Amino acid sequence: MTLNIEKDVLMLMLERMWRIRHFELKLTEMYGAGEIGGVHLYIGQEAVAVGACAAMDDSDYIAGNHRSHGHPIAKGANLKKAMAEIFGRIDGYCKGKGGSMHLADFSVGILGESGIVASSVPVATGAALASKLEGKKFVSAVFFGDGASNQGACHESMNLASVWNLPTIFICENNQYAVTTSYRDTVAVEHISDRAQAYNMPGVLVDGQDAIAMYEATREAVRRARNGEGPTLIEALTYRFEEHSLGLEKIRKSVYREDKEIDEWRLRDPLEILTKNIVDTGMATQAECDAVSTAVQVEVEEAAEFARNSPFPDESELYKDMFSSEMPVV
Amino acid sequence: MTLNIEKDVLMLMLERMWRIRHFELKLTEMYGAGEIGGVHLYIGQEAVAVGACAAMDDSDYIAGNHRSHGHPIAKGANLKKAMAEIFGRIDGYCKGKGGSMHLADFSVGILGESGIVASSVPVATGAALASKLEGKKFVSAVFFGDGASNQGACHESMNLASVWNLPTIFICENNQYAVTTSYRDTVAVEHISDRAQAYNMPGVLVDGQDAIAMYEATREAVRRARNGEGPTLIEALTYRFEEHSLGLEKIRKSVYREDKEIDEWRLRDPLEILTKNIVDTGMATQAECDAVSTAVQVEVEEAAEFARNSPFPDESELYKDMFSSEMPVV
Amino acid sequence: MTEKMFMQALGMGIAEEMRADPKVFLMGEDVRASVYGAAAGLHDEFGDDRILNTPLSENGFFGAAVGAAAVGMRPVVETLTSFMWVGMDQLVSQAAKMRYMFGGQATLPVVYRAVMYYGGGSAAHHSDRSYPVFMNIGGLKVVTPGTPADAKGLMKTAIRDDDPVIIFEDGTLLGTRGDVPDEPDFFVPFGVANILREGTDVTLVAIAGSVPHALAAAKELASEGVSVEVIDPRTLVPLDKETILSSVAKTGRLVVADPAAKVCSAASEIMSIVGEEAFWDLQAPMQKAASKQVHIPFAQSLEKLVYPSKEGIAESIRKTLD
Amino acid sequence: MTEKMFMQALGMGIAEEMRADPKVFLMGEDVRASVYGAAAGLHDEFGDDRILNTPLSENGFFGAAVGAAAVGMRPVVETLTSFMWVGMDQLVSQAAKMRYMFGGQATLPVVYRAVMYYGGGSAAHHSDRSYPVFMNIGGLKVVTPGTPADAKGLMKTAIRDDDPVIIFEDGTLLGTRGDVPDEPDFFVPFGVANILREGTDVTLVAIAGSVPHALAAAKELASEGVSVEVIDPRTLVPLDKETILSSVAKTGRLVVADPAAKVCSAASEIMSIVGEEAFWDLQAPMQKAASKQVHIPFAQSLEKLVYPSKEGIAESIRKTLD
Ligand SMILES: Cc1ncc(C[n+]2csc(CCOP(=O)(O)OP(=O)(O)O)c2C)c(N)n1
Ligand SMILES: Cc1ncc(C[n+]2csc(CCOP(=O)(O)OP(=O)(O)O)c2C)c(N)n1
Ligand SMILES: [Mg+2]
Ligand SMILES: [Mg+2]
Repeated sequence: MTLNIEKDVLMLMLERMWRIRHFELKLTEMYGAGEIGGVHLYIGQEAVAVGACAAMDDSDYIAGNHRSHGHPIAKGANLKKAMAEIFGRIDGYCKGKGGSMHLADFSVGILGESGIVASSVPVATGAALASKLEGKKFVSAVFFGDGASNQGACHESMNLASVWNLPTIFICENNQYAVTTSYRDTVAVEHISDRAQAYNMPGVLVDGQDAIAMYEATREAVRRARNGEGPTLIEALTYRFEEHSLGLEKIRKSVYREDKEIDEWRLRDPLEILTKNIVDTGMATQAECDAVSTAVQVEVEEAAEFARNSPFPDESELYKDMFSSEMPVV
Repeated sequence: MTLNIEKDVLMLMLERMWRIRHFELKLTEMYGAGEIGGVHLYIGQEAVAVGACAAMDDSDYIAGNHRSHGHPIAKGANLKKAMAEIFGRIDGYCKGKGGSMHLADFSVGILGESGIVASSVPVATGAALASKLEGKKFVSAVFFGDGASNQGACHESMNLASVWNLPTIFICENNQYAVTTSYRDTVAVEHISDRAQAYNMPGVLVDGQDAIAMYEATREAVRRARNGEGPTLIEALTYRFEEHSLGLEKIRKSVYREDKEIDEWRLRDPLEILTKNIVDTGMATQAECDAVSTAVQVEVEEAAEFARNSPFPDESELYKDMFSSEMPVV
Repeated sequence: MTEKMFMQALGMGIAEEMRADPKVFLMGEDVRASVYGAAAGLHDEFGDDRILNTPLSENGFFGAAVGAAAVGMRPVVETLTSFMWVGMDQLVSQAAKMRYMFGGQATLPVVYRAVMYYGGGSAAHHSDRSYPVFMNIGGLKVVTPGTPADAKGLMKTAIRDDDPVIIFEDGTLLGTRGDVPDEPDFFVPFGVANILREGTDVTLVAIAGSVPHALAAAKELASEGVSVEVIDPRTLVPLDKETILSSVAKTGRLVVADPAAKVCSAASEIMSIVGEEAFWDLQAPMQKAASKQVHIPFAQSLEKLVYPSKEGIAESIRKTLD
Repeated sequence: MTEKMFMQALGMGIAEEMRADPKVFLMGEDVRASVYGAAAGLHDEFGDDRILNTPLSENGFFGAAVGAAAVGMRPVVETLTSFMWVGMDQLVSQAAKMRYMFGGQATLPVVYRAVMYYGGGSAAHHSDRSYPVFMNIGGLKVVTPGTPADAKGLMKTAIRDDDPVIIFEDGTLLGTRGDVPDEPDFFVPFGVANILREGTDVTLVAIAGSVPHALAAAKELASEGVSVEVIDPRTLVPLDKETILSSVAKTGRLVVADPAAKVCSAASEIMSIVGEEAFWDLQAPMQKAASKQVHIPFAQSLEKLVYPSKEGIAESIRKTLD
C-alpha cells in the first residue's frame, strides 16, 4: 500500500491532531481542577478539521462553530493564544472577550468560531464571494454539525454559493448527535451529503475518522473551488467521544446513546488510524510518530502556563472593540 | 377521452377560477380608477390554487403569500369580505386592518396570506402538527413562490414536516420570477420539486396551467397526508400574466422578460385549458361554462359595491385586536 | 408553600398546566433530556407525544408553534434569548402580528420560554437580555419573573393566556430559592407589579435578575437611614404603570435597575413614562442602573462590570439623594 | 448644490462611493431593476459584477455581506426594515457582535440600507420602523437621514465607515426634495446633530420621517409666539447627546418626535437621558410624540392615527408650555 500524499503533509496532520487532542485533554484536566468553565470537546473528530485544513493554504479561510478548538488549531492557530483566550486573559486571541466559543485568528484565515449554531455558514460563504468578486484564488470553508444542517442558514448559503458559483466548501461534521438528539430523528434524509443534489453541487460522504480521506476529499473540493467550478458539500461521518460539553453530564438526565456505541466508535480513534496508516506504509516509524505526540505535550504545557500567567483584561478594555474607532461611552 | 373527476368538482373549479379572474380584473380596473392601491395579481396562476383547494375539505387549512387573492378565493372565501378588505373597510375580512396581502378566513380554513415571503410556511407546518398531535385528520397546505423556496423557512419546514411525518402539503408556485429575477438565477436546481429528495418526501412537478392536473396531484398528496404517510412537495410550473404588482411597471427600469415569452404563456390560459377540457370531454357545454363566468361577474360587481359602501374602520378600532382581551393603552 | 428553586418552580408551573389541559405541550431542542433544567421530569410524566425534541430550526419550530396555536393547541416553546434572533421572523411577523393584521381572527396561546444566560462567562453569543426589543415590537406579552413564586405563577398565567407570551427566564435567578405555593390554582396575574419592599424615600424598579441586587441595595441603604421602595413590575407588557407612578408620587425619586443593555432598555421606557407623567412629583434626576452598552465579554474581569450590581444600584440611589 | 429628491440623493451617494472605491458593491433583491428606486442607473453604470441580484435569502446574503466585509470588501446591502427580521441572526450575532467578540480582529465595513415603508397602506408586514431595536442591540451604527442632503452625506459616510451601519431610509421622505451638494467630497459626519431651526422656548428632537412634521409644527408655534428649536440627531448610534442637552439647558422643555412605536423607542431613550442628565434644566414634563403602540393597520382611517403628525407634535409642544 502506498499513499498519494506527501510525508510532510502526513506528519503535519499528525502533529495538528495531537495538538488538538492534548490541548483538549489538558482542558479536561483544567476543568476538573476548576481552572476553566465548560467547553465543547472535539476529541474523536480531530481528523475532520485537520484533514480538511491540511488541504488548504494559509490564505484560505475557515469558519467554525461551538465545538471550537479543533478548527482553529487545525488551521494553524497558536496554542498559547488559544489557551489564554479560554482562560479569558488579555493575551488570548480575542483579548479575553471571546472565550472558548469565539476563537479566531484572521492572520491565518480563521474567521472565527460561532456560538450560534450555523451562524457562521453565511459568513464563510461571503468570504468566498469576496474571493470571486476580486478575482482572487482563495477558498473559504465552513465546519458545521449534523444539527446545524437543519438550519435555514445552511440552505440559504448552499443555494447562494451554488448559484453564484462560489469557492465555498461546506463541511458537515456528522457526529450523529446534536446534544442529546440523534440526527436520525431530525435530519429527514439518510445522508446530509445527499442534500448536495438540492443545490446542484457535489456531495461527498467521507469517513471522518480518517484524516487522509478528509484530506483527499477536501483537496478535490479546493481544486474545484480554485478552478472556478464552485462549491462542494462534504459530509464527514464521525463521532464525539466525550459529552456534548464538559459539565453537561451532571445536568443531563436521559441516556441518549449506548455505551456500546461509544465504545465501538472509540475503537476508531482518528489518531490511531492515521498513525497506523503512516507506520504501515513506511512513511515514518512508530517512534517518530510518538515523538510528535510527546513534543506537542510540551507545547501544550507551555500554553497552559502562558495562559495562567497572562493577566485578566483591565477595566479599560470594556468598551474597546465595540467599534473600529473610539465612540462616546453611553 | 374521459376524466377521472366528477362534474361538480370540475364546475366548482371553473367557478372559482373565474371568481379569481373577474375579481382581479375588477381590481385592475379599480386600481386604474384610483380606488385602490397596488396589489399582486394572481391572473394566469388560477389553476394552481383552485386545483389544489378543490382536493381539500373546508376543515383543511391553507396559508398563502403576498400574491394573495387566489388562495383564499380558491378555498371558498367570500368575495364581498375580500373586496371590502382590499378597500380597507370595516366589513372586510380583517376589519380593514390587513388589506390585500393579509386576507384570512379562519372559518373556512384560510390561515392567512403573508406579506413576508415564506413566512407562512412554518405556520402551515404547525397547523399540520396540531392535526397530528390531536389525532385529527385535517391536512394543511401552504402556497409559496419560486423565490420563496430559497428562504431558510422552507428548508426548515420541509425537514420538520418530514421528520415528524406531518400532513403538510408544500405547494411551490413556480411562476419563474421573483419580481424581476428569474428562478434560473437564484434556484440552484433544475426543478424545485427535485428538492423533495433532500427531505425524503415525494416531489411532484405539475403543469400549473392545468387545474385538473393540480387537482389530481393534490388529491394524492391529501390522501397520503390523511393516511399518516407524511408531507408532499408539489411544484406547479406556471406564469404570472401581469406585472409583479399593479403599479410596478411604472418604476421598473429593466426588462426582465421578453414579450414573446409572455405571449406564449398567455396562450396557455388556465381558464381556457379547463373549459376546453370540460367541453371536449362532454362534461358540460360551452354555454354552461360561459354562464359560470357571467354569473361570477355579477357576484364580483356586487362585491365591489359592497366594498365601496362599507364604512372605514372607526378610530375606536385602532387598539382592538392587538391582544385577545383589552389591555391598558400605552 | 414549599421552598423551591426558581428553575423547579418554572417546571412545576408547566407540569401543572400540562396536567390541567391536554392541549398544552412542550417543544424545543433536547427538552426530553431537559438540558436547561426546568423541564426535568416532564418527559417521564408526559411522554413523547407531549414533550417534543425539535431539530435545530428555530425559525421553523417557533413558527410551527404559532400554527399549532392558531388551530387550537397551546404550545410551550423552550429556547434561549440568543437563539431567538434565528427565529425572529416567526416571532415578529407571525406570533406578534397575526392577530392584529387578521382583525382578531387568530388566537395564539403560545408561550416562548427564553432562558437568559448571562453573568457566567457565556460570552457575546449566549448572553442576550432582549426583552426591550420585544417591548418595542408589540403584540407579545413580555414576562420577567423575579422570584421563584412568580416563576411558577407567571408561567401558569402565561400558559392560560390566549396571547403569545415570552417569558424571560433569568439565568442568574435559576438557582435562587424561595417559598412557592403548592396549590394548582395559584396564578400571578399579568400587569400587576409586586412591591417587594415598601419605602418612602426612593422608588427602585427592579427587573428580572436585578431583583436580588435591588433588595440587597435597599437593605444597605436602610442601614444608612434611607427608605427604598422596591418594585418588580413582573410583566413589562402589560406594564403596571400605576404602581410605579404612585410610588414616585410618594418618594419623588426613581432608580430603575435593568440587566438589559441600557440604550432603549426597559429602564429607558420607564424613565420616559415617569418623566412625562410624573414629572412634577420628581425631586431629583432619575437614575438608570442598567447594563453597560457593550456586548458581553467572556472574561470575568470585564463581564462583572457590565450588569447592575448591588453596589451600582446603591450608588444610583445615593445619586438621587444628593 | 442641486435640488434633488431624497431617493436620488441616496443613489448619488452610493454611485460616488462606487466610483471612488472598487471594493464597494451593492447587493439585494432586484437591485439591478432598482425596484425600490434609489439604485436607479447603478446597474447601467457598474454592471453585473458590482450590482448583485440576490436570491430571496435575507439571512444568507446579510451574512454573506458580513463575510465579504470581513475579508476586505465594502458591501452595501439593500433591504426593507420588515425583511430584516428574516435575517436578524446575521445582523445581531455576526454583524453587530463579531468585532467585539473577536477582540477587534474583524473590521466590517458593511452598510445595510433598510427602507422603511409606512404611511401608505403597506400594512403590518411591510411597515416596521425598527431602529430602536438596533439601538438596544449595540455594535451597529444607526443612521436616520431626515433631509436629501443628509441622505447623500450620511450614505457616503456610512460606506466609508469601517463599522457595520444600518441606514434607515424613511419611505415618507423618499419623495421629498431639497438642495444637495454635488461635490464628491461632501460627507456628513456621524454623531453630529443638525439644528434645523434655532429656538429658545422648547427643544424638539425629530427623527427620520418626523422631521418635516416637526418643522411644520415649529412654524405653526412660531406664529403663536413660541420659539421651537428643532434638532435632527441624524445618527442614533452614535447619538449627539451634547447638542440635545445644551438645547434643553437653554429651553427647559423637551419634545421628541419619533415615528417608531413608542415603547422603548428612540424617544424613550432620549427622554431617559435628559431625565437623568439634564433634570435640573427641565421646567416642564417631557413629551413623547412617537407612534402609537400598535401594528400598522392597513386602513388609512386607522393608519393616519398612528404616526406623529404636525398636529400631534404641536399639541405635545403646547403641553410643555401649560
Ligand atoms: C441557534 C442555536 N440553537 C441552539 C443552540 C444550542 N446548542 C449548542 S450546540 C447544539 C447542538 C449542535 O449540534 P451539531 O450541529 O450536530 O454540532 P455538535 O455539537 O454535534 O458538534 C445546540 C442545540 C445554539 N448554540 N444555537
Ligand atoms: C422576506 C421578504 N423579502 C423580500 C420581500 C419583497 N418581495 C415581495 S414578493 C417578492 C418576490 C417573491 O417571489 P416568489 O416567491 O417567486 O413569488 P411571486 O411574486 O413570483 O408570486 C419579493 C422579493 C418580501 N415581501 N419578503
Ligand atoms: Mg452533531
Ligand atoms: Mg415567483
